[in-house]
Amino acid sequence: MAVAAVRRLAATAPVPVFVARGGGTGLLPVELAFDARLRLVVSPRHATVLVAAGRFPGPLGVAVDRVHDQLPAPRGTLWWTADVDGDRPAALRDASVVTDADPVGSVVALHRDLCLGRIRSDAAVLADDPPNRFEGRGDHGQGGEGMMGGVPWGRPMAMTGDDRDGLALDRLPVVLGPFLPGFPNGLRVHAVLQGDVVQEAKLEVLDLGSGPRLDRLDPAAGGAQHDLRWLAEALRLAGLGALAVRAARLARAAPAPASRAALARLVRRSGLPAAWSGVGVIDGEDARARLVRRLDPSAPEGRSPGPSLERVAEVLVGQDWSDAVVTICSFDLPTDRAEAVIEAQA
Amino acid sequence: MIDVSSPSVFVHVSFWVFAAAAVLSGWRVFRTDSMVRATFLLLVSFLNVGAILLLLGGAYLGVALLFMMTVEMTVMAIFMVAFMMNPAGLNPMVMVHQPRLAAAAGWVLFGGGIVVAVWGRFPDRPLEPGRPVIVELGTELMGRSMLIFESAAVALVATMIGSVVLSSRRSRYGEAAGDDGSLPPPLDPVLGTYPTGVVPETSTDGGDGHGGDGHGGMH
Amino acid sequence: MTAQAEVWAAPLLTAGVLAAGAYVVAVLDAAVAAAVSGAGIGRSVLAGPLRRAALLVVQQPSATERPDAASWALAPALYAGLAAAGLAVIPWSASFSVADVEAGIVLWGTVESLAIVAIFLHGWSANTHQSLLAAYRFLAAGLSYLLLSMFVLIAAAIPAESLQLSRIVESQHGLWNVVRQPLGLPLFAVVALGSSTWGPLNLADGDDLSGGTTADVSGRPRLVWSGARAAMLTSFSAMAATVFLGGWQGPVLPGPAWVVLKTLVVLAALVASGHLFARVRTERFVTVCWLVLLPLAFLDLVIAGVEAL
Amino acid sequence: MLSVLASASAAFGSVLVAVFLARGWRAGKKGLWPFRAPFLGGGISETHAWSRFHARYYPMTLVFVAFEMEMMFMYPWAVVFVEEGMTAFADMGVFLGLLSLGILYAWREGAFRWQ
Repeated sequence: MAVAAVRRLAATAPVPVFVARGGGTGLLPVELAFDARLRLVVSPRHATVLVAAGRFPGPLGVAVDRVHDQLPAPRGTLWWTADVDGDRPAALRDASVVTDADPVGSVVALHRDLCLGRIRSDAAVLADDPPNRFEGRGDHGQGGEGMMGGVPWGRPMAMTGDDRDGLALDRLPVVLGPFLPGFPNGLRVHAVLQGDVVQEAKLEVLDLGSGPRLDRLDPAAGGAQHDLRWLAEALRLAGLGALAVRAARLARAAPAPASRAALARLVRRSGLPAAWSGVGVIDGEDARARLVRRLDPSAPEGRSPGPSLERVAEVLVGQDWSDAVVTICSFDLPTDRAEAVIEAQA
Repeated sequence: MIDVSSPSVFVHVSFWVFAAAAVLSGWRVFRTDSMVRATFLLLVSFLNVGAILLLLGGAYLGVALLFMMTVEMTVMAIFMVAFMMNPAGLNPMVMVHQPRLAAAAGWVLFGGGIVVAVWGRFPDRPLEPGRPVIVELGTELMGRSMLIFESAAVALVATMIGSVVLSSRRSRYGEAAGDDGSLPPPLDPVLGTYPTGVVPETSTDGGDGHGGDGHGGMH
Repeated sequence: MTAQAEVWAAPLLTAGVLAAGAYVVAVLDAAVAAAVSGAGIGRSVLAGPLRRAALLVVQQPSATERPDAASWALAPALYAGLAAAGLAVIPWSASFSVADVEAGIVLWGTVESLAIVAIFLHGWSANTHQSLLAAYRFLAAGLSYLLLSMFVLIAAAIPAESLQLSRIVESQHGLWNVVRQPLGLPLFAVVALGSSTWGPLNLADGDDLSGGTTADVSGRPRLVWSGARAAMLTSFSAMAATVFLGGWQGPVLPGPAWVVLKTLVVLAALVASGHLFARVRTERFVTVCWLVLLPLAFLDLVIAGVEAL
Repeated sequence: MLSVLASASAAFGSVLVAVFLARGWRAGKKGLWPFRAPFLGGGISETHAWSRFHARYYPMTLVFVAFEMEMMFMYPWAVVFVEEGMTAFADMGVFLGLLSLGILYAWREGAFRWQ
């Protein structure tokens, strides 16, 4: 009785959605933040619905499978794509498909059905195996000898490496992305972290496929629209969720210059430019400069081609991971954009 | 706040609860295999001792102990995790060095404590309730103990400077080592993927690959 | 109130105030967010927090490969308990407070430092990368802002000649500390935001680390954690109202009503700052804290000292 | 006494409530391996996150501990400030001067920067 009441209440909650952006969507899904019936969340652990937007060929599909299996029950998946004949990773095999411009209604319905128990929560798609075999070998089943040996609970422990301050502490090799906040579509970072600082970094763009696109920008307003979407993503990264919603709203329609200027004023007053100053400097330009350029409605923002991935990787080395994320976000790396923007840049 | 001269049943019960918790958590410090857990179990032990001080009427001393120990154990956790092998107890290990000697020393000290507790003579001068102990402490610090107080301040500044000298990068290597914040760290050819159980020989100034003191024994 | 009734009423009162406070924080947060985003404040701000809480109740709690399960479960509980312990030292009127202890502001300092432990443990115990990074960067900020709090509270204790909060309120008769020591309240607001990891100082649960210490937390544990954060913000607002805004003192209305009103004003300001100011960078915050805010706290103490002489 | 007891029980009570709510963790501790993997945005980690973590701000924490010890003298000092008058004021001057010295030195040595 009480449980049923709680479930009914939960069914009416704004739907926490985790969006995985694949190929052929650009930054379009950022605009979902505009709708009050949804809440875009930054971790699959906080979501009930996984919206996989775009194409997911090869390794990108594997990444979607991983994220899919990390959603807590009740969970459901929606494939939002213009290309239903494309690669369909395991996580999307039973997902309902949305091809129109507005998936919100389907998301809300899916959430409601999940909460009320009308449909079953998605099953896992990956095999239930630890990352490494470990049980049964070694003194304690850790799969090796000694205090640092073996692969306790399926993973080895990190090992030491030198650092510039003369200490030799643990280095963590990690593969981050592509579905992290602030990351452009398909970008993946192979990093070695020591503490919070990036010691080594390699950037890679996963195959985003080709075919029809979801995001068709108005070629006239194309640049501005894309910049507002980028701004929404950047503001969310900086903890300014409400301003991000505001930017997402403006991105949905060709905005009046006055409302863009009002947003720019709020962003300047938030201290975000100051917080980003000195971060990710390439060619004498820091993240602050890149942000300020996009805030100005009159300037031809973001038209310069981004730096090469190798140069970005160089800048990441020596930064702490939070700053590295800001750096990656600030460049708006052209991994997957609407043709309108790319033409405007050319 | 607390009538120490005639403690109520609450005070008696609380004392035994806190005392038992202090001893238990102190014991667990040496039985856990995670550095973070060990540190914070030690903190729990200290917190219970602080609570006992409060029961004894040490209004300032008790709370000050809680405050101090909390931040100090937090800082200790940073260092314990940084320098101890197997910092989170992912593999089992024992937390004691030289267990026989430690056990013997422990029993001797415990016996000494018992002797003092049973045969020692304790002062019996309970404070009357409501005495302004904090004001008296302040007056003492401003009066007779001013010199002690000020020299403590000097000693602590020396501590601050000393700790910076010992720990900061620039102090250790001077300007010659460069102070560029983003100086790339020395690279290791392999992405940290050493075969499990193998200690990489990367030793330079910072001690050997597994953090100098090689804490704990193999289980 | 009889002694026996007090024993049972006090915890209920504390828990009730905190639960109400957490709800109010969620509503205020939604309202400010709606206003800033330009969506307009609708009726949904009142029911929204309950719906989201309900969703977290039915959601499966997450797991990681090898968490420190006990610490992971206990950290939110400890955090909530600390919010309650902090609230307990706040005097509601000239005659009533749950625990008006002699060393009140030192006890408050203990609450702040234990809150640092709780937040660190919450991030540490999951054994996942982003929460670990968040825990450590929070610790750097936490160990920096803690000193500010000690200075501004000591400054407030000077005119009161006591560490007891009721005496500090009495000392503000006629002139509130917010006027007498103008630097105190803004500096304490920094500590409040840090200790609740809120808004510009949300280093522990920031979106740039996929939710930081909550990156791998779902279901009821996340509900407890979010509730505890809001409760902590409430306790801090009540403390700010007591130490800097004259606590129960005010005309016409009874004392507790003034405490609640002033607490709400501080709460609204703190919550609004969360939507108007960007998150600080850890390293820059630490530098600013030690080199700018700490000297300001010295100055606050000197002002309080000169004023008291 | 009663008030202390009450506050302790208030704290303890809320802890109990919270523990009850957090009980879900026990149930969630066992899950499928893919569910339990750390969230890295679809990426993977070769090792456990727990490690000998290089907290680069450690010189700052040492300065903090020394600083904080000194601060504990200031609470009783504040209580008698009005009573003692100029003595206490001069004392504070010495105190803050010494502390500033320590901070300035630490700053010169870069104890508050780590990148």
